[in-house]
Order: sequence, then structure tokens, then C-alpha cells
Amino acid sequence: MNALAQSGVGRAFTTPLGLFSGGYILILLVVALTAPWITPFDVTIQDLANSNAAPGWPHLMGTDEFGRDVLSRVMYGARTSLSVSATAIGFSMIVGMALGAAAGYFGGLFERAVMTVVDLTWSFPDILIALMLVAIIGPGLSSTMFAIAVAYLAQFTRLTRAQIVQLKRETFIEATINLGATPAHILSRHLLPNAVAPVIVVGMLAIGDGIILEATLGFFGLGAQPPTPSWGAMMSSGTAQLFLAPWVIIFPGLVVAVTVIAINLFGDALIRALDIRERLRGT
Amino acid sequence: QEATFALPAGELGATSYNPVTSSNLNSATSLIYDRLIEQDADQSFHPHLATSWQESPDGMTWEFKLHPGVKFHDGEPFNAETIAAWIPTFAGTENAFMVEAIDKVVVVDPLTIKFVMKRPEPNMLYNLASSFMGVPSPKSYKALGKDYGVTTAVGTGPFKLESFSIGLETVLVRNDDYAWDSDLSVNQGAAKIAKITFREIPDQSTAFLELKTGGVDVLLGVPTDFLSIIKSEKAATIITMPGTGINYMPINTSVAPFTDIKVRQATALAINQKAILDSVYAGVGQEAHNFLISSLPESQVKPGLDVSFDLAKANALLDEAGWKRADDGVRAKDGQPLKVKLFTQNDTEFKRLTQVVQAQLKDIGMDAEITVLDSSTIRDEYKKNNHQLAVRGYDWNNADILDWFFSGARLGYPNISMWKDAKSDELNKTAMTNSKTSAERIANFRTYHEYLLSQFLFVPIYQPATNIAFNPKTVSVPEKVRGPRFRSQTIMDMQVLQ
Amino acid sequence: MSTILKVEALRVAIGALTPLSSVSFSLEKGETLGLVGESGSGKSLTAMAIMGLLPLIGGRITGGSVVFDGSDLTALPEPAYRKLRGGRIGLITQNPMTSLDPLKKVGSQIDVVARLHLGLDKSAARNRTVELLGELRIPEPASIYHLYPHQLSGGMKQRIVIAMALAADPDLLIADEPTTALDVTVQAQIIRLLSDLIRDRGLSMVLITHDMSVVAQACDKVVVMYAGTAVEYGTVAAIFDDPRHPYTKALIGCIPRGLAGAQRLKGIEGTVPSVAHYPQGCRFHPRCPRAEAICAAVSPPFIASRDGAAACHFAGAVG
Amino acid sequence: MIIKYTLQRLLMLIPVSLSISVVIFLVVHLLPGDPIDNLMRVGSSPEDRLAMTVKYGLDRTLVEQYLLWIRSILSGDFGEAIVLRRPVSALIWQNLPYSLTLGALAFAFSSIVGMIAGTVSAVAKNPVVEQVVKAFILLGSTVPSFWLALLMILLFSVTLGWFPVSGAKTWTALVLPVLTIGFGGIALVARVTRVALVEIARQDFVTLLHAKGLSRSTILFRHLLPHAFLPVVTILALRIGWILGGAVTVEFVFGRPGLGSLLIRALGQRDYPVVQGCLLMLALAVMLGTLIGDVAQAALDPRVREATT
Amino acid sequence: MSEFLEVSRLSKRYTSKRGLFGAARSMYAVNDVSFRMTKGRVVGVVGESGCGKSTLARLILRLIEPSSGAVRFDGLDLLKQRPREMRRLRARMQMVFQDPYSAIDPRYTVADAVMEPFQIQGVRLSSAARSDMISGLLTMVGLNPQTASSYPHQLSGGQKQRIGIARALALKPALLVLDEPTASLDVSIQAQIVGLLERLQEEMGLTYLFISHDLALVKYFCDEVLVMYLGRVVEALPNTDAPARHPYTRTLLDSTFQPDPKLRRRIQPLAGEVPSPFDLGPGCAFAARCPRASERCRVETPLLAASGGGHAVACHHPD
Ligand SMILES: Nc1ncnc2c1ncn2[C@@H]1O[C@H](COP(=O)(O)OP(=O)(O)OP(=O)(O)O)[C@@H](O)[C@H]1O
Ligand SMILES: Nc1ncnc2c1ncn2[C@@H]1O[C@H](COP(=O)(O)OP(=O)(O)OP(=O)(O)O)[C@@H](O)[C@H]1O
Ligand SMILES: [Mg+2]
Ligand SMILES: [Mg+2]
Ligand code: NI
Repeated sequence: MNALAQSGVGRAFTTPLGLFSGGYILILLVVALTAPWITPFDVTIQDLANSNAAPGWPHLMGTDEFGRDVLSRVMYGARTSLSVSATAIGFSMIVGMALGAAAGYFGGLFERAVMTVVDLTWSFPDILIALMLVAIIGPGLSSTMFAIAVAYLAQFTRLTRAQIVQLKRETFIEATINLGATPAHILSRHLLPNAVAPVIVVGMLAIGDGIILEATLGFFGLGAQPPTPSWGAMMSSGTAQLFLAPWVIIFPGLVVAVTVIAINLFGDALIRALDIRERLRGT
Repeated sequence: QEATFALPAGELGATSYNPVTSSNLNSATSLIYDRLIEQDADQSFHPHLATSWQESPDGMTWEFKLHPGVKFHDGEPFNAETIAAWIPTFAGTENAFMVEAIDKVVVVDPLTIKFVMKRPEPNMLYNLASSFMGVPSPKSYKALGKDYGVTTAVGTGPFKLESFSIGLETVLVRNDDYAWDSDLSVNQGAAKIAKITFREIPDQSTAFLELKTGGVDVLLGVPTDFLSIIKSEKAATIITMPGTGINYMPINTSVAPFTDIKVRQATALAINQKAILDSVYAGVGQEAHNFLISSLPESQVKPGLDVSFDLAKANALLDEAGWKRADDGVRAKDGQPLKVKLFTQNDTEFKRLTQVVQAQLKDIGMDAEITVLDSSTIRDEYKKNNHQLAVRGYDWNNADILDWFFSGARLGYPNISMWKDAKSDELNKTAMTNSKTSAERIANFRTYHEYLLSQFLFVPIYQPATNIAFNPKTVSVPEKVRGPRFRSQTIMDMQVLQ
Repeated sequence: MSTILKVEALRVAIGALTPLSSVSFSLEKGETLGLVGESGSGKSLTAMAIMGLLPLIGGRITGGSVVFDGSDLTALPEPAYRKLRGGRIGLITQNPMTSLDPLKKVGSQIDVVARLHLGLDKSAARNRTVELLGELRIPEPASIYHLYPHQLSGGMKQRIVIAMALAADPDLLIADEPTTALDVTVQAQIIRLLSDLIRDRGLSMVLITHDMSVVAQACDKVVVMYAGTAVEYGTVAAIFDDPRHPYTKALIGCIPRGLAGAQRLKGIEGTVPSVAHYPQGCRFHPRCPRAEAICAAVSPPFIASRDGAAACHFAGAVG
Repeated sequence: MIIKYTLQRLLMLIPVSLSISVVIFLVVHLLPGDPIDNLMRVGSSPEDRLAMTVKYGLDRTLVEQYLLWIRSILSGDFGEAIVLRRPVSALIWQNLPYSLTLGALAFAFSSIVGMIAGTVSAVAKNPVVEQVVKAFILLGSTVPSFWLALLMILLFSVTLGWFPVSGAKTWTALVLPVLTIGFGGIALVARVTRVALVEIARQDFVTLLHAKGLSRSTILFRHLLPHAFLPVVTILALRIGWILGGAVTVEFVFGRPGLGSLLIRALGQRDYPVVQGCLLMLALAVMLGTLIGDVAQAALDPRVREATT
Repeated sequence: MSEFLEVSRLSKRYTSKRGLFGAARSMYAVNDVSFRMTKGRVVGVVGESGCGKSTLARLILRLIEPSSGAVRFDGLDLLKQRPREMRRLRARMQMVFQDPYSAIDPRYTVADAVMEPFQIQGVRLSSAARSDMISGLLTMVGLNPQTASSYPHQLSGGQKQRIGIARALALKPALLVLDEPTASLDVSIQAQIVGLLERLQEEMGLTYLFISHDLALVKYFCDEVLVMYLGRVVEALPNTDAPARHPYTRTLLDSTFQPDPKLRRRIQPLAGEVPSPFDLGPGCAFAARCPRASERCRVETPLLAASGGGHAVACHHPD
């Protein structure tokens, strides 16, 4: 990343909303990274005598059906949910950029084929794609990641392609060709670096959606394998407890909501700071 | 005089009320159709459309006397011809196996029918009592063809099918002419409820909320997680009746470390049935100590063969088998940690149960890693022999379930234990095909069961109860639930309160 | 002759910026006033201020007055202003390509003005539109009426925009660079058309342009703007014969005329400052060949000359 | 012109659908497990199992199975469900109305509210209003729909008693599902509307509309909103797949039948013909959606339509 | 002086669909254009928007492939060059683009942009040579070497255009194609850039192909002039003093205003519009607007025919 983009991220923190949401995300990241060491209670050890305890001391968010501390599991869940979503989206972003850049640069039949497939998957409900994929690969975090990655691949491919097509028309590309540049030089030095910022911002926003998709897969019982906590898995096992121990589902749900909102707000701040609203248009 | 029932999770998604071809029937079927024979909660058989029956000593013929004056909803009479027309319709369907032993059906007189058998079938009465053996009107059945069971379903039962919206609800109205109740219900005339709606609500929380807000009057089948909530709810009463299944943990005997019977036994002894009953199931239901439900006579095995929790012995056995505890508490042998795969089904209850099992296995130094799989995938994994332990359950009130899960001819699935053993197959054959009468069959199955128990092929865990919740302000339910499940016999005695 | 528009010491703010200050000029009935200056000099803002459209871009008038036909528009409430706009003052914008709603037929876009301001009904408005199109020398006006903007050439679209401005018989036309986006041949035709309209209808017009040649061709009076201020105004003859402000003089010198080598084009050193960085004193002083210390310190007052005035400390001395 | 074009595009659907059908078939048959196990009950023998496998042609090679399937599709028959024991077309036909009503209403709800929200946030000069609208927009798209659904049931059905908890027989039962799904779509529509409005408001012709003396509301309703319609329609047309199949979670919670639920149930049971039929249907709907989007765009925009003169 | 660029019968045809539903139609953006350039001369190309000037420039530099025709540069047939050779050859023929605002990658600093030609052509420079080169190039185009670390968005249009010129000249090309290099700049800046170009040409003996829509500018700047109309060259003036003979060239001249109110023109009405370039029928493309058009003009396409002194006209009835 060049100085321009770096300063953009910095600038995103300068608005109150950007600071607030960015700060929240940073804290969440720290919690996720250090979760194994900082959670007040062990997240897997069962304490059946203490099950479904209401929020209070020492269990600030109460305990679940196995007497496990909800707060600790929410903290640890950040690790699972964020890493699943971020890894998936990251992977999706890389593949999507490669596909989109190739489609946009080479055009022709290749582009048509890629875009037809991509549009079809884009128009298909995420949850169906994810459920099919999880059924094919089998459950577990890796297949959840794969499913999220595939579900969002279309978005990145479309965005990158749109960018490349738009950039290709810019005079500076023609000027560079006219200097005798090879396609490799043009792609790697001009097209991709210019296309990357919007893709990263959209990717960041997609992490929020990825968290929701992970949660929904969790609701259908897929995703993280017990006893590993993830927000989705917690909510899904919590639906049964909705009336007995509502905190088991409410807290992870709230954290998901707040996190996704924070990601959205920070994404907006970033878009404004990087001044790429124009380039996100139509995608 | 109307009542709304919510179908239990296991009965959702029926696409037809055609008992002959269907593979999925729900409780409403038992109200539309009558069966020749009914089974009670104690697994005893009672007359219904067949008033009496006689099995020849060699088991090669069965004779049934039929109830006189029975009429189908379409006005057709029910008689021996009905049966003669009905049995052959099973040919070529997925349900054909139920009547497969019948060679031919002979009409003796209008109210007497005789089955001539290909081979003895000690399970005949059990099969005839199943919901797939509800008798449809031969005339309508023939006339409607593929649509039978979807637009119309015609039986002799206490209720007529009024409308069926697939996946949503089934509306039944009372058959006012009904006068041929079985002796399992007190009521011997038409039903007391005029109209019943069976609703399909996939999400259990939603179903519970429907009961709470009056959207449904009866929940057939309440998951155990909801018991405590419903108990605290004024608007609901719970009836608990013995279930018809067992939750257990099959052990794959074909892969290490479970090729060693000592490890299998240790694993079996590690599971604390009592603790599970109390923590996971809030004390509702029963502990399971062998493979069959306790109402079956075959479950009464020799003392000492039942599997019960014994942590000390389990640990001793593992020590003996060479698995030594390491610092982290996990045992190891030859540098190989005692780490096993524990499969479970994608279902909240099983996931809960499995997490407790996982914790208990940890106490004997076994590190079990849970994998949650959907029901089709899990079968595929079993077939590929990718499993070691699994937590699962079955629902079947007949001892032939032993054949299903342990027959050497069904390795992989359903024989998840991958159990193939000459002696076992010999005992299986005796029980399945060489028993001529019911009594003989019971004895043979008990022997088979005892042998299987001695080999530690599985760990019995829990016998679920069936829980029915209802709104005591809107409906009344008889004290005692008759029949193996909460079905027509009990519903006949229900009343709507105003 | 009576004054139809008089702008005095106009000052416009957008947010914390003041992109326009001390703009003054007056326009007599039947006259054409040229507002000339380089990009960003505030020409369009002046037009927007006269039309009362500054709120659209988040701006407001913070000083001075705009007197139209005797009444001060700066205090005019919005509903009354709406009557004026399109009714008595017509606006023609720079880019005909984007000046028409692409989803509506061009005819109806003209009709609406007559219906709104003259209270005509649908068919009367339509007849009037077709008539007007004919007057603007548009061939087959009745069929043009039914076309969509994208089906017309740039010159044709500009005529439609002019028709829109004329539809309610205004007294004043404000033409914001009406020919900049057009080819020279079309530009000539449009300028001719506008000149004929002024003459035939007795209209007055503020013609905004950055092209001194257009001013020379079509205007009676000129206001030269630089960096958000008027620097000189006067009659066309005076401005071209005897420019008093160094900027005016330089601007005229930038136009290639005659043949190569006749006289080297010099241009003006430096660049136009942006709104946020307007220099102190005379805004032109960093680029001015004549600048002295006073220029950087004191904003020059207007110094009147024969037929106009120039805001330069040395305006009197030049010449 | 439009008709000819539409016909051409419809013809193009045939080869595309065929290639999609291959993909769908392969994906479905890649799934571990098979439908026969769902048919077998205790007491049936391994021979019965084999007989069933043969009966449903599952013993044939994949190529043969595919050709058989595609042949029956081409003759207008989606085949017979293996586990669900009904013609696939009948199953789809029974579930489609539920998906369509729910989808169409949710669609209408999110488009209308989304467009209003987007318009308000684009036009509002007041930053507080803008933030409030934005928060509202974010609401639906930041929580999993099952969570929102359960909480809405708790509030509106259990506590307030306004709507039934579940079901699909009465219109009141539609309210909560529509709201749940609709909320998710608002953000998308609002964002698109807002962007379109902000962009269009920058164009010269809007200045000129003001200069003609038109009132703000006339300009907004007669000129700006039609422009905002264009991208909204395109994006919504592309989402037809979501309308038909994407409501699984909501269907599950509210106990409604629908294509999504059918698909998931059939997927769980590996009922190949049903899964294949549903997926093919969805793919077709998606492609039709694209087509509808293009045609709608042409109907709304003369530049796209390019009427002959 | 050697024949150094030879363009023969160059054509570029574009096919496009009319809207979403329409049938395909085609147009010649450049139609049968032939001309030669001598080393060290400045050849101007004028014509209205869309007449194919930029397309011609791109064809000459082989930035797009022609539909037919040939380009010989310094004795080499450009169209026969393989990609690798072509890339090397590009160092000798450079272009300055119409729109300076997007001519530099926004992520590149001025220094990066100016050094990119060396990087692409594989010229390795030590870091000292590099900074010398940067400041040398920037000084050459009249920029302060301190701008080297700026990003494009920190520069004005004129500054960007200077960087465009610096980039183009970095590899010391023999031919420089200037595609309306000042069209989007203010007059004062235009004059600066034109001045710069003149100076550079004199200093370095460059050969320019100078494209513009401004006849006055071309006449001022160029040695020879090609006049284009709808893809064709309609008149080739051997020098700028030569009187125009093609009616279109005369129309262009008549439409150009003088920056002097005393030289106001009587603008002649011009019939018709520029016809759509798509699917042009036979005959002279200007016939519809030409005051002298005869029946012959509508059926027979006039060919560019040279008369004395290298002055060629494509007209059946030239002056
Ligand atoms: N919406 C706005 N917000 C902030 N500044 C603005 C806005 N609109 C115009 N300006 C500034 O006001 C100054 C004058 O702009 P204006 O559009 O009047 O120039 P102009 O003379 O019409 O230029 P052009 O020839 O390019 O049309 C410019 O410096 C511009 O940056
Ligand atoms: N890639 C393309 N595809 C289709 N048509 C094109 C393409 N490039 C140019 N044209 C068309 O070719 C014609 C000539 O374009 P060109 O850009 O060469 O004109 P120009 O003389 O440079 O105009 P301007 O003065 O506006 O720059 C135009 O009508 C244009 O629409
Ligand atoms: Mg302007
Ligand atoms: Mg050009
Ligand atoms: Ni998606």
C-alpha cells in the first residue's frame, strides 16, 4: 500500500464515527487475538451445576446450558467468527481480483464466460450456495470459510472487473502502453494497484456480511464444531434457550449487530477518506 | 370443538397420506386410517379392524376375523375383499418388505381372511400395527392413482381428510359414523373433537410460542431442551410417556483403538447415564443400559450384562490395555495419543448430548473430537468407515432393530459398529428367521442381544421419553396414554374445553 | 434606456469559503453583457447568484445586492423567486449534452415552462413550443418535439435549451458558456441565433464565456473576472482598445491571431489560485508583470476610466 | 424491437440452461450420501436396497443418469421425487405460491421503504435526519435474519399479540416474515437510490430544472426519482433468485412452506430430482430476472431503448 | 530532409450496436487517409469534434490496429512489427494526450511518472543520474524540480500537461504527436504550453503532428495543415498562408471570431447539421451543408487531388 492509502486509513479515524467504529474494531481485534489468555473463564469446561445462570457476578453475561461463561465465549467467539469471515473474505478477494482483473483486461469471450458464471452465483442466495457447499465438503470451519468465500467471490470479481474496465479507458494507461509497456507492467503497476483500494473497502464491508452468514450457517447447525464457540454457533444453540436463558442468544446477536454496524460505519469513513465513492458506483 | 396440533419435528415434510407408497407418514395418518391391529404402550397387540386372529403352529398361515359393519369415508364397505385387494398393492413399493412374507391372501368368507405365508413371520402383528398398514379404500385408491393421498385420502378412521397443504397443515374433520374403536380408547363412538388441524412448525421455539399464544393446543413431541421452560409456563401441561427409542454411542470395532475389546469396554463404562439423564434431560426419560427399550421383553437380559458407569474400572481397563495417562490427562500408547473422532448429528439435542459425552470421555483420558454432520453425510461417512465413535439414536419398538444395526450383512450403515462375527450372525439368523412363534422369537432375540452386549459394540446412554405439551385451558387429555405413541387411541378420548 | 439588472458588490460564500466577492456591473435593456474570465473565476457562481440557485450547491449571498428590474432579489422569498426563474429570467447552461433530462421528450421539457409561467394548457403549450422551435430555425419542429435528447446533436440540444429559456418570454437571458462545448461552426450559428433573438425580442443577456473572441463578436459591455472578483469592466471597444488591467491585457495577448511567428504567444506565468488560497491584496499580483509591493498588501479599488473601470493600483497610469 | 430482442434472449436461455444443468447435476451428485437410505426402514433387507437403487436408476453411470434427466426435462417433466414420492413439478408448484407471495411482498416492502429511506437520506439537508435514516437502514442488514425473526415474534406476537406467531394461512401471518426479509433488502435499495439521486442531482439538467422555476417536489418526483428507478430496478431484477430461494431461514422460523425450504429438505435427504429441479428453476428465474432487468431498463430509459426515428 | 512518416490509405472502421435492441451499424472514424511528414516539420490536423483526429493519432502510433492501410515510420512498416519490436520502437514516437487530468497514474509521484519511460524501456539509471534526469526533465518543461515529489492531484492542469510532455520527451523521441494538448486548459495556460512546445521544437528539432480543433491555433503553430471532415482529409494546405479552397475549410474560417470588436463578422447561416457518421452514403460528406453542392457531390465521393504546390483538395468545385 502506498502512502496515499495509508493516510486514507489514518484519515478515516479523524471523523467521530470513524474513530468510534474504528476503535471498536481495533478493540475487538485485540480481544480476538488474545482471547485464549484474557477470557475470564475457560470456554469449554462445563459446569453443569451452574447452567443457565442469569447475568450477574461473576458471569457478566450469564452462563449457557453447560454453565459456560457467555462473556468468555463471546470473546472467544470473536476469534472464531472474525477469523472465519476475514480469512474467507480475504481468500475470496484474492481470487475475485485475479478473476476480475483477467476478465476485465483480456475481455472477449473469456470475460463473457466469467461474468455469466459470476452473475449467476451472485444472483443466487448466499445461504443456498453455502448450504450446498457445506453439504458437499462436509461441515467444519474450513468449509464454512469456503462457502463464504464462494458466496462473495462474485462481488469481488464484478467490482475488480468494473474497475479494470474503467481504468483501462483512462488516458494514463494508453500513455503507458505508448511508452512500450508490457501487459504485465500495466496490470501490476497501474491497473491492480489502482483497483485495490475499493476492493479492500468492499472486502471489509463483506466481512460483516460474512459474520452474518457464518451465524446463519450456525443456525442451521453448520459451521463451528462444538465446543468451539463462534457467535453463530452460540446463537443457534441459544434459540432453544430463548425463553429460559435469553442472554445466551441476545448477547452474541448484539455483538454481531454492533460489529457489523461498526464495520459498515468504518467502511463508510474509509470510502470517504480514500475518496473512492465514485469508483464504487455501479457495482 | 376444534383443536390444533403441532406435529413433532420428526414427522414434518410428509408429501402424501398414501400409506402404501409413502416413506414418511405423520400422526394424522393414524386418524384417517384404521389398522387391523393396534399395539399398546406395553407393546402388547390389540384387535381393531381385525377382531381376532390365529397363527398356525408352523407359522405358515394366519387367519383374521374382521370387524363387521365397517365403512370407508367414501361409503365403501370394509371386508375380506378389501384386504385381498389391498395387500398386493404393496408390490414394488418401498414398503413391500412389510408384507413380503405373505405368499397369498385367501378370502375365506366376507369377514374372514387368510394369509398363506412364504415363511414364518413372527413379526406379522408388529408389521400390521404400523401406520403404513392403515387400510385405504380400494376403490378410491384405484381411482385416484398418483393423486391418492394428496388431494384425498380415504380410510375407515375416526377422521376424514378435509384439506392438506403440503408443508403447512392438514385439516381433519370428524367421521360421525365411526363406531369401531379399538379397546385402547375409552370412547367407543365418534371422536369428541369435531375438527383437528395438524400444523407443521419446523422451529421448536416457534412451536413453543404458538402453544404459549394459543396458536396451537397440543405440541406432539417437545424437545427435551424445552421441558423446563414449558414446565414453568402456566398455559401448558406436559405429559411424559415412555419413548420408543434409545440414544447410544456405537463403537467402530474395525478401527484402532476399538479393535481392542478392553478399550471398548472402558469406553462403555466411562459414560455416566445418570449424570446425562439429570443434566441433559432434566431427569425426564430413563437411563439406558442396553440396546432395547425397556418395554420390550428382549431387553430383560442376564444381570451383569447391562452396561453401567464405572469410572474406576474403565481406567483400570485402559491401563491394562497399555494406554497410559500423559501429563495433559490424555492417554497414550506407543507414542500414539488416545485421540478419537466423535461424530454427531446436526441437531441441537444431539449436539448437547455429544458435548457431555465428550466431557465424560475426557475423564478416562480419551480425547474425543466432535464432528457434526448432516444425516445423509454421516451415513456416507459410516459407509466409508471414516468413523470411530458416534452419538446417535434410533426410534423403534421391536427387537429386530438388533438385526438392523448389527447384522454382518449391513456393514457400514446401518451396522455402524462394523461388527462381523460368525457367532453373532448365527444368533441373528436364528432370531430373525428360525423363530416360528413369538415366544421363540423373544428368547432367540434375548440371546442375540446378550451376546452383542458382551462384545461392547456400543454404549447405551439414554431412553428418551416422549413429551406432549398441551394447553389445559383448551383441551383435556386422558390420564393414561394408550398405544406406543400419542396417536389416534388417545386422541379419541381427548376433548375440547370451552 | 433603463437598467434591467444591477449587481453591486456581490459576495458569495460556500461553507467557510468566499469564492466570489466585489462583483459589480449593470445591464441595460436590450444590451448584451459579457462575463469573461478563466476557469474558476466565478462566472457560473455569479449566474447562480442572480438566479437564486446558490442553495443548490450549498452557497449563499453574504453581501451586496442583485437588483432586477428595480427589485432586490437577495431578499426575495423562494416562491416569488420560482416565478421569476424561467418566467422573467431564462438560463442557458454550458453543456447541452447534460442539460436535458434524458428520460423525457424534449418537447415536454419545453412545454412545462410555458404551462408553469404562462398558465397555458397542454395543447396550447405544445403549439407554442413547436412555433418556438421553428423560430429557432430547427427543421421539422413538430417531429423534433417527440424526440428524446440523445437523438439530437449537440447544436440541436443547445437550441432546445435556448427554447426552454425563451418559452415564457423572459426579459433577461443568462447564458453560461452556451457555446463552449460546441464546434466552431455550430458556435457561430448559436451566437448568431442569440444575437438575432436579442435584437428581435428586445431581450437583455448576460453572456458568460471564457473566450475573448466571442466577447468581441457578441457583446456590448464586458466584465472581466479573475479569481472570484471582477477586475475590470467597460464597453467592448474600451476593453479591447485600451485594457486597463494587466490581466485583461494579458488575456487578450494569449489568443493566437494571425500567422505563426507574427508574434510569440506568451501566456501568463503561474497558475490561477484556488479558492482556499486567494492571495492577499490584488489577487493577480503573483502573476502580474507590473506588481509592486502595494499590490500584495492592498486590494486595489476600482479606478474609473473612459468607458469603465479597472481594479488595479496602476489603472490610471496605464495607457 | 423489444419483443424481438426479448425472444432472442429467451432463445439464448436454452444453451445457457443446458450448461447450467450439467453443473447442477454434477454438484448434486457430488453430495455425499444417497437418497435410498432415506427410504429404507428397519426390516428391509440389503436386497431391497439394491432393488431400489436399480429402480431409481442410481446404479447407472452419471452420464446415463444425466441424459435421462435432461431428456425428461426437455419433454417438460421434472421427474419424480425419490424420497418425497411426488412429481417434482407438483412439489415446486405447491411451494412456489408461498415463496412468491412472501418474496413479492418483501420485495415491495424493501423497494418502497428503501427508496423512501434512500431519498430522504439523499435529500435531507439535516445531518441528524440523515444519520437516523442510516441507522434504520443498517438495522435489517446487520443482524442474522433468524435472530431478528425470533425477537420480532417475541415482541409483536407474544408480547403485543398483534400477529400470529407462525403459519401461512392468513395475511396477518405474512407481516412478520415480510418485515424480516424486507428489512434485509432495505439497505441495498436505499444505498442504490441514494447514490443514484446524489449523482443525478449533480447533473446540469437539474440546475436547469430549477432555473425553469419548477418546485423542488416536482423536480424530485418527476425527474430525479425516475432516474433512481433505473438502478433499483436492475438490482432488484437480479435478486429474483433471492426472492424465490433466499427465504429459507425465515420460512423455517415462521413455519412457512416455500421453495427454499423444499430445497433444503430435499438436499438433506439427497432427493436428487427435487434438488436438481429446484436449482434449475432458480437458475432460470435468475436468468429471467436479468432479462427482465434489461427489458425494464429499456422501458424506462429511452437511451437504452433507442427508438427508431 | 527525409520522408519520415508516411501514412497511406489508412482507415479505421467501427461497428457498434444502436442501443440495446438495435441492429449493428458501422462508421469510418478514419477513412482513406494518406499523407507524408518530413522531419522537423509541424503538421497540423484540424477538424470538428468526432471527425477522427484522435483516431488518426492512435492509428499512426499503432495504439489501435487499422482496418486497412499502412504506416511507415522512418522506413519501417509499423504494422509489420512484432509486439516486442513495436514496444522498443515506441521510444521514438511519443504522444501528448488531450486530457492531462487523467494522463498520469494518480498513485504515481511526478518523479515516478517521469522516470517510468526509462523503467519500461529497461534503461537503468544510478540514483544520482536519476535525480539529475528528473530535475533536468522538469526544468526543460518549465517546472520547478521540487514538484518531483508531488502527486498529480496536487498539480494544476497546466502542470500536469507539462509532465505529460516531459514523459513523452524523456526518451528523446523523433516524432511527437500532440492530440489537442491544450483543449482542456485555460487560454493563459494554453499560451504557456504552446510557447513551451515551440521552444522545444526549435531546441530539439522535433517533428510534431499537432492536432487541434482550433483553426487559429493551428495556423499560428503549424507549417502544414490537414483539414478533416467525418474521417476524411478534405484539404491539405502546404503552408498556412495558402488560401483555403475547400468550402468546409472556408466555413471553418468564417466561423472563427477575431479577438477584436472591430472585426466582427456577419455570420453566414449554414444549412443542416453534421450528418451522422454511421452508414454514410456515397458522395461528399459535406454536401448537405455546402452552399455549392451539386448533384455530382451527392453521388460521387471527391478524392483528394493535389494541385500546384502540394495543395490538395477533395472537392468537385474547389475555389
Ligand atoms: N459547490 C461548490 N463548493 C465549493 N466551491 C465551489 C463550488 N462551486 C464552485 N466553487 C468554487 O467557486 C469558484 C468559482 O466557480 P465557478 O463555477 O463560478 O467558475 P467559472 O468561472 O464558472 O469556471 P468555469 O469556466 O470552469 O465554468 C471556483 O474556484 C470553484 O472551485
Ligand atoms: N473505440 C471506439 N469505438 C467506436 N467508435 C469510436 C471509438 N473510438 C472513436 N470512435 C468514434 O470515432 C469517431 C472519431 O473519434 P475521435 O475520437 O477520433 O474524434 P476526434 O476528432 O478526436 O474528436 P474530439 O475533437 O472530440 O477529440 C467518433 O464519432 C467516435 O464516436
Ligand atoms: Mg462555469
Ligand atoms: Mg480527440
Ligand atoms: Ni452474494
